[in-house]
Amino acid sequence: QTSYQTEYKSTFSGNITSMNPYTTEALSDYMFIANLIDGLVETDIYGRPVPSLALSWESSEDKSVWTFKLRPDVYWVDAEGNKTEYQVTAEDFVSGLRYVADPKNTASNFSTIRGVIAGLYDYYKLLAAIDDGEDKGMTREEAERSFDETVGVKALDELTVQYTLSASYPFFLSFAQLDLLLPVKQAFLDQVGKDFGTGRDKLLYNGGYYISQWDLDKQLTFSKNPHYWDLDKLTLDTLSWEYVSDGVSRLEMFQRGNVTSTSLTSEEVASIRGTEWENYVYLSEKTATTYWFSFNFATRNPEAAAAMHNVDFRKAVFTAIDAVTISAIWEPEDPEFFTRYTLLPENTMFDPDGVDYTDYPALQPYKGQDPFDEKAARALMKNAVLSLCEADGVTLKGVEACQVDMLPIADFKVDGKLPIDLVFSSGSSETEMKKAALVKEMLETYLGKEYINVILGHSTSSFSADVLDRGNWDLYDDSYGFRYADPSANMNRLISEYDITESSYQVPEFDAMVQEANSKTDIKERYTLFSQAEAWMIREAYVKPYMTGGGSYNMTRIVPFTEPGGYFGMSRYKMKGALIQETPVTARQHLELQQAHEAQRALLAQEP
Amino acid sequence: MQYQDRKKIFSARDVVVKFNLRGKVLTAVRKASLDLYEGETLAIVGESGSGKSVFTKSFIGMLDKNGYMESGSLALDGQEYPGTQSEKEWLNIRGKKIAMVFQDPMTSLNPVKTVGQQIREVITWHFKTDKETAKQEAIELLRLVGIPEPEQRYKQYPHQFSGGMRQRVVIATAIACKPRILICDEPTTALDVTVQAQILQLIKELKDEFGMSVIYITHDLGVVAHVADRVAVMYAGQIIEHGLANEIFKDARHPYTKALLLSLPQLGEKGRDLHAIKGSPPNLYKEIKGDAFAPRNPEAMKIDFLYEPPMFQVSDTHFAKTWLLHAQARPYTDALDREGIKDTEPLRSSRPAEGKEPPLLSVKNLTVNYKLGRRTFCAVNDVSFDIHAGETFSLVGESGSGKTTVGKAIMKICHTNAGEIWFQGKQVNKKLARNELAAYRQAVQMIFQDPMASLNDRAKVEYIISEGLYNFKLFKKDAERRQKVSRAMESVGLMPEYLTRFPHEFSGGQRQRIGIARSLVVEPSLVVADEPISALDVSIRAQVINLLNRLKAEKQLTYLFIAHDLSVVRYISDRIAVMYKGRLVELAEAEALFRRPLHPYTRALMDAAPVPDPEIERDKKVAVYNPAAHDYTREGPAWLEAEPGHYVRANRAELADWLKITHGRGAGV
Amino acid sequence: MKRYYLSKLGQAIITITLVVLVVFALLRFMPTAGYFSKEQWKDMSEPEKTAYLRSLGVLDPLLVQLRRFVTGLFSGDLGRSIVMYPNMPIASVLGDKMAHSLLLNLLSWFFSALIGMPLGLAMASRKGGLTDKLGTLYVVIIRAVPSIIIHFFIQIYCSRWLGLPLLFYLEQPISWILPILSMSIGSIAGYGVWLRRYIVDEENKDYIKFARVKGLSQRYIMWRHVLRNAIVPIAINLPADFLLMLSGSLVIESMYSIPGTGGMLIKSIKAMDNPMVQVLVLLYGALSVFGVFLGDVVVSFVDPRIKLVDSNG
Amino acid sequence: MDNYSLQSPPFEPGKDAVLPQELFTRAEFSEQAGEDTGFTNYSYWRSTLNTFFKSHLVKVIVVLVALLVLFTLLFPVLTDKDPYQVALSARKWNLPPSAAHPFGTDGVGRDIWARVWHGTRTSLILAVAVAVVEVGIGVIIGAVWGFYRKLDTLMFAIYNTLTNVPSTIYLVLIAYIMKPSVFTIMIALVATGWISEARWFRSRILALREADYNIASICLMTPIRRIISRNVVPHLMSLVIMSAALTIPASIGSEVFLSYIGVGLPPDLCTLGNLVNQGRSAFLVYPYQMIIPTLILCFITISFYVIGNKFADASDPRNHI
Ligand SMILES: Nc1ncnc2c1ncn2[C@@H]1O[C@H](COP(=O)(O)OP(=O)(O)OP(=O)(O)O)[C@@H](O)[C@H]1O
Ligand SMILES: Nc1ncnc2c1ncn2[C@@H]1O[C@H](COP(=O)(O)OP(=O)(O)OP(=O)(O)O)[C@@H](O)[C@H]1O
Ligand SMILES: [Mg+2]
Ligand SMILES: [Mg+2]
Repeated sequence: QTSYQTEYKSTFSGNITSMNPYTTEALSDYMFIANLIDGLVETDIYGRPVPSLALSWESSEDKSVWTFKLRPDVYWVDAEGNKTEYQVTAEDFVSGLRYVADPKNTASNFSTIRGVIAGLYDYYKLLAAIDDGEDKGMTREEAERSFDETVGVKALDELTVQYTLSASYPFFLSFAQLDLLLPVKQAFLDQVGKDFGTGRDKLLYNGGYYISQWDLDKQLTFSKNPHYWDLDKLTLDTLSWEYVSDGVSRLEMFQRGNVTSTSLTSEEVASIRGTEWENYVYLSEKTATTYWFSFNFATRNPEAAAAMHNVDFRKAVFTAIDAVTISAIWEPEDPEFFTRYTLLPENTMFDPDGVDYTDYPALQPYKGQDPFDEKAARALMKNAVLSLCEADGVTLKGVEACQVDMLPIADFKVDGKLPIDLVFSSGSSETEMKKAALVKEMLETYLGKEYINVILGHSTSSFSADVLDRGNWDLYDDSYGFRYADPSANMNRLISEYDITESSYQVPEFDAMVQEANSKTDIKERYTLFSQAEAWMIREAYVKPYMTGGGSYNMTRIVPFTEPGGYFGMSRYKMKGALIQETPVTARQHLELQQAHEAQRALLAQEP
Repeated sequence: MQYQDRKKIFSARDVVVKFNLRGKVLTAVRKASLDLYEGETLAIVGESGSGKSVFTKSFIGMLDKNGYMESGSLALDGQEYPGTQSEKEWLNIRGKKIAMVFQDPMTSLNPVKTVGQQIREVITWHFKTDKETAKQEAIELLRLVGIPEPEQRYKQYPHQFSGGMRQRVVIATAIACKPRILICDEPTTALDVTVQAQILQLIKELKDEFGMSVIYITHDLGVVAHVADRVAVMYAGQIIEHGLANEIFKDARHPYTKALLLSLPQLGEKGRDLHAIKGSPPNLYKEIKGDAFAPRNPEAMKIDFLYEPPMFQVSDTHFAKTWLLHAQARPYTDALDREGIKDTEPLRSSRPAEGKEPPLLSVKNLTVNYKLGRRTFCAVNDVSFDIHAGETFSLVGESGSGKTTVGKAIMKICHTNAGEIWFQGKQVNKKLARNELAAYRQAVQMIFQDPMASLNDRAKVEYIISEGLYNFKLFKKDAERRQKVSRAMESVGLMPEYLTRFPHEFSGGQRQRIGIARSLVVEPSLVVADEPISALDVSIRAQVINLLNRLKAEKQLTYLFIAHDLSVVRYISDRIAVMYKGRLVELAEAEALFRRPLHPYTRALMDAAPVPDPEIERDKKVAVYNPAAHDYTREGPAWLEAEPGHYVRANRAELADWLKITHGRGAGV
Repeated sequence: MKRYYLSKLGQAIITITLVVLVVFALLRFMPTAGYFSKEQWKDMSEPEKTAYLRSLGVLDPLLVQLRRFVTGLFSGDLGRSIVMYPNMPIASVLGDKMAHSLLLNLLSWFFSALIGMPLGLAMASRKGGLTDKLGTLYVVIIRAVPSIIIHFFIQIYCSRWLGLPLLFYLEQPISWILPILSMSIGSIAGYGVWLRRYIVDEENKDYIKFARVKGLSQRYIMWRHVLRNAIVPIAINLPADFLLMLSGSLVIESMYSIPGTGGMLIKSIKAMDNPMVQVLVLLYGALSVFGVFLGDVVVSFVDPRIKLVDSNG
Repeated sequence: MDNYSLQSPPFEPGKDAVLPQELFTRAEFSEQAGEDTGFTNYSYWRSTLNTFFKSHLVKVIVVLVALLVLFTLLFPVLTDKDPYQVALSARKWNLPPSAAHPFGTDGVGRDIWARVWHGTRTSLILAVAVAVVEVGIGVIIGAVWGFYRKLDTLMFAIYNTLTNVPSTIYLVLIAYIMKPSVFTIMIALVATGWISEARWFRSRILALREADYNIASICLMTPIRRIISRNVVPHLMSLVIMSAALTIPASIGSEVFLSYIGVGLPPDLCTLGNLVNQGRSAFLVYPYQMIIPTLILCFITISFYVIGNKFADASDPRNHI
């Protein structure tokens, strides 16, 4: 039999901000938390929910009340790997949510669940208002005490926890894997106070590992938790991360055997071409994140504002964007690999018949169909110009010449005539700037410089402050992760009211469609309605999805598909069951294992 | 003693020293030769830049890196040593056989090592003596050079010593290895006259004690008369005349030496111009043809412009390098003798009308304090005097006595802490209105000490002279300004063509004259001249003094003349005030003061001033002024009138004593 | 003397207070939107945003914030980081990091003095010679080429040619070589060129000429007279150099992944981690002011002329 | 004075003892000639320039820099190559140097030749502007500061504060207030640099201020303004030139550093700093993308550094006699 290594070695860049499970931001933080603390449910290697701390669960008829039975005899361990007096109980899950619900604790991702659990958001707003000094007729203590009655979480007994939801959520199990629903021991929390999660002894562990070493900004080592409930499945003894700030050295480190796996930039891939290392490079799976373009309907740039309300103009712009060329920045060899023309990811949601959401008929014209078309774009642009301009063909209707102040990213004059000035805002990382340069070139080449003039605005410090807060953009490039297994995860965020893109658009048709879709508990029905809404959004050119997230060149020594799978929650970051081989995985090996894995999954999907 | 009988211990022959300077070659010493006899003091005199330092430095291989001895030979005790030795070989000569003392005692000692260490290291280095013995020797040396409490002083750092003391330490270091020859390169220029006299005395004593020969470099003929057995005169890189001190002073043959001696203000007669040497010393970059002095010598012969004269022998010990000594020059010299020394022109007198009119400037109880860190230092302390229109009023005193500060206070470029200054009936040391200030500034002008520093090198002479005209708007049309400027140039003896030149193209004397033109073009009535000649070469001092005197008469000026050199002061001034540590100690008519100096400080100052006459100087004893000698316990000092117009700071008792001592005493000169 | 120390201390405190106040005020000009990442900004509702800002302590009035900072300082509490290391006590974060920076800087300082000083000496004593020319070439390149480029090449090529680790590990002294080399390469040039300059300056002084006239050898003069004086101006800066080592080196520490303090300031400014910025500014300000002060003290030992009296500029 | 022809042989005593008697008569005396013996036609600037250009290295560098400056300034006129022209076909990206693209193309097909020269141009203009403004302000403020003792307290407070506040703070703030641009970065660099220049010039001016010629000007009631402009600043001219020359490599270095930490400059602008930093990430695969701008940058910085130092040597009054 092949022998496997028992140590996982990796790197991190940027600083590890905190080990507080509720305030994690970066993906790397999930990697840590997931291996330190278990939640109710996790996923198997195919991404299916399986019991973790919850042994079993049931839901009410309308899927709005969920009750979890906990595994007995699980204890929290401390930073030395010793079992503490604290057992994992139902109350710990209540404490977790109570922690999250307190605005003082600034839990990240709160938005994901704030509307899901009954009473949670109201409770949050109540405390926030009190903190703001508003008179709500009670003290903060009184308000805090109201948690048990008002928020939909309850410890029914020591090992039973029940969540009451604000509506029907058939897919609540994917919420149950979120960081926000992790348990915490109140007694410990009270003891460490503000220090919670700031040091290895400022945290209790119930997951596969505990932090055995933490040198700030240098080294992080996890050791196997000897009291873990699923000890047999832990194939690795230690997980360690080392701080590396420069991309160049990470590849070198992999080659020297200092890290278990690494991702590579396309330049790095080119640099090892022709060496033995070439054989190990494979493209990692795409993630559920989708990139899209959207407009700012509330822009201060009058030319763009006028043009934007013209659907032909929007379509022209979106048709002129060549997604394949853009993704060539990452993957010059096989750029099509990354393209995605639907808002929601494929291969993530299946209806009971095993049909992929993106294969629903409404999305047929879009999935896999590159909308880029030079000629069509030009024609659309001409159409748009016809209706946008006065008879002279250059003066835009109702647009005054003025100075547009989009400082600190741009500052320019518009003359109210063609070409239409359009500000494209982006960050200042190298790839973002390359992308921006390409987009500008595409729009101006394919639509014609006489019609459009793209002004690039790069935010160098904080995108939120430079661009979002001030509305300093006409067009920008946005991306979203996908947090739970239902189309609503993204569609709900696109309605006029929610306006996650900050686009300030009014799309009553879409709003209505989404509202209707939300009301359905039947998955097929839901999917049909959501897919129609999505198609509408794309057709009316409010958003243009064009690329997937994730998916990068990788080299690894981890045998593929030995770790938990799935697209949501924390489980997929667990190293439970991972096998690490001596030599890097070859692309061939990867491909074979992938095919086997997919075949197996398809098979399992057929099972009732 | 017959000089020929003395042993010759050192000789330099035909030394040529050149410097590479920014791509050009400068010849600093041109075939200079020199002999040194055992036990003698040889003084080398010559003005700044004549090559005295470079010549002597070449004896011990101390030329700057860009300099080299091109030819010539050096011999010590009859043994020749080439001038281009390796650094290592020089070490056997330096310190041990030939030692040298530099001009500035302030910078000659390493500031971070104790005085003792610096003396001791020479001894241990050369004789490998053990530390303890060397230390004892060093202390002994300190005692020898007259440093009190040498054991304590041994452990102190140079900055804890005064200038004179430091020079003593330097001398102690130099003689630590009992060298055969001690070269003193202007060791007293940076010191006060009173201290200078002491150092000269010390060198004399040490010479006898150690049996050394001393080469003494100076440009001060008075000092020469004091120390020298033999004198060598240097001009433009050559020794042009040398001989025993008496021979040089009484029977100089080279026209330059003669002119130099004649031009000394000590010999000047009040009311007459001094004998001045015209022109300025030559530029060493250029090739010098013939006799270097010829262009400045109105009596030069044609041959002087053509051929360099050889060294002619006058007596056994007296040599001079001038064609005048050539046999064929006899007729010419005879003719010159018949002409005799031309008398200088008499000056138009501008003696003020005595006492009637109110004084032009009146200083009353002036006090100026400077802040030094947290302490205040009183630079001028309760000084009062009047200056009458048309007179030359001099202020003398040692360095640091506050003379310049008084001048600055009058010029309103320095604050006053107490007292009043009145000018033409108006108090001026307060805030003046703009037009009042302008009127005052125009009426009172200043002439500075250092001609190198007092002209802005980046402006043309024309601008420099016009500056005042612009500021006081003294012209209507530009042509008028130009005319005034040209006239000013002419009045100081410079050609108006020079107006477009920059100051650095002029020699020191010329620059000083430009400075004078700048001050006088605005037609002031009072001129404060702060040591206007002390930074000038000896050969051109007389020019400037004459110029000042002449302009005074022409333009009805009044001078406040600041100096530390009594000889000049006596010649130039009507009244003299003596300053000591911020206070006036004596004030009198010039002649009265010299006839009967009362205050012991004044007397010390007069004694210390060297006189260019070896006979007087040779056995002069210098009295040192000791401020502790006053007995002010019973009665404090006051400003007393000893004789009409002769004031002195004293109490009654001591004044009576002084009057007794000085009764009938004649002037020193 | 005591008065002198006190007045210097007073000046230092005033300077630092001014600096801290200025920085404090400047930081509050930053738009609060900068505290949100793009995702947070979009995901968070208004009450969430407000709550977040409140928890960071940036919504309070300026004076309240200032008082909090100052009272914290006086009770010995440097506060907690808000963005970079949320809730971590700044003192403990900096403590660990400074140890790293100090270790490497000390070594590199030692190393550069060890090489730089003899280099300067060699250049000065063979002025105009080959050593001098090569040394000058080195100095010119180090001074003129932006250091980032130099460090980059050192990391890439030296690690390859010498087979040295690419990153820094505390346990592996061999991995210290490259960072120390990078850090020293500039200061070697610094020490070399300054020492050379000072030696040459000293050599032109009269007392050196006088020492030569005394017949002492060039070597003796160099060691016993020139060096002692030439060191004085270098000694003035030593304490400040030494103290500022605690501030680490941005580029090198980031290249070799050294968990030091280098770049902390820049990162925390960009992250708008106000408490962190304030503490760092306070610290660095205090270090440099104190360093200058110590420099005066050191020099008063080396140079007997200097008694500690007031002097400005 | 040359009444006698130069052809006459030099006299050697002894060789021929009898000389024409005519020579032993009085020569014509001219006071003018006497004055002129001391005349040197030395000029500070001429002497400085002579020494400066004595070195062949300097000659070569000055010529090369002049050519470079001329070329980069004229570059937009000489060619219409657009440094921002992106290629829409991925096949034109990252091309190695060729005839069409002498320095190759970058990650989105922009011509590195054009980018490099535009970058050099921008960086040079920036550096020169910073040098001129910074040194200009430094001289003026330094002069005023030097002449008015009363300003000491204020200026030292400003100096201490400015030098103790890390410049990054201003940079980030300025970047918030203003659009990142060459102008912004210039302001930022000047904002942090002027005070040191001012202090440096102040110390020079303190030495000059007490000079007698300034006191003479005060006695003649020359206004301070004119004393500064006519007496003081001309003496500082060589220092001004030197520190301007030395500020140029420093500014370019700062620009590289600032673009490294990503502050101040528009990140898509062609400047040497941006080009070098962008080239860095691709260095292993496409080394030319970094090496070419780096070489040019090093050439410029080294040249100006050498020019500054050589000029400092040549103009140092201590080397003039
Ligand atoms: N290192 C040097 N480089 C170039 N020229 C020099 C150097 N040292 C001296 N000179 C020149 O050599 C000439 C003679 O100088 P030297 O110092 O011997 O004059 P001096 O007679 O001693 O004058 P002083 O009375 O001013 O000391 C001067 O013109 C001077 O400029
Ligand atoms: N600006 C100043 N600050 C502090 N002390 C000063 C200042 N100017 C002069 N002094 C001191 O005041 C005293 C008198 O100086 P002043 O220049 O008036 O003397 P002086 O008689 O002209 O001397 P010298 O003959 O050397 O020119 C000196 O001890 C000097 O050190
Ligand atoms: Mg001399
Ligand atoms: Mg004086």
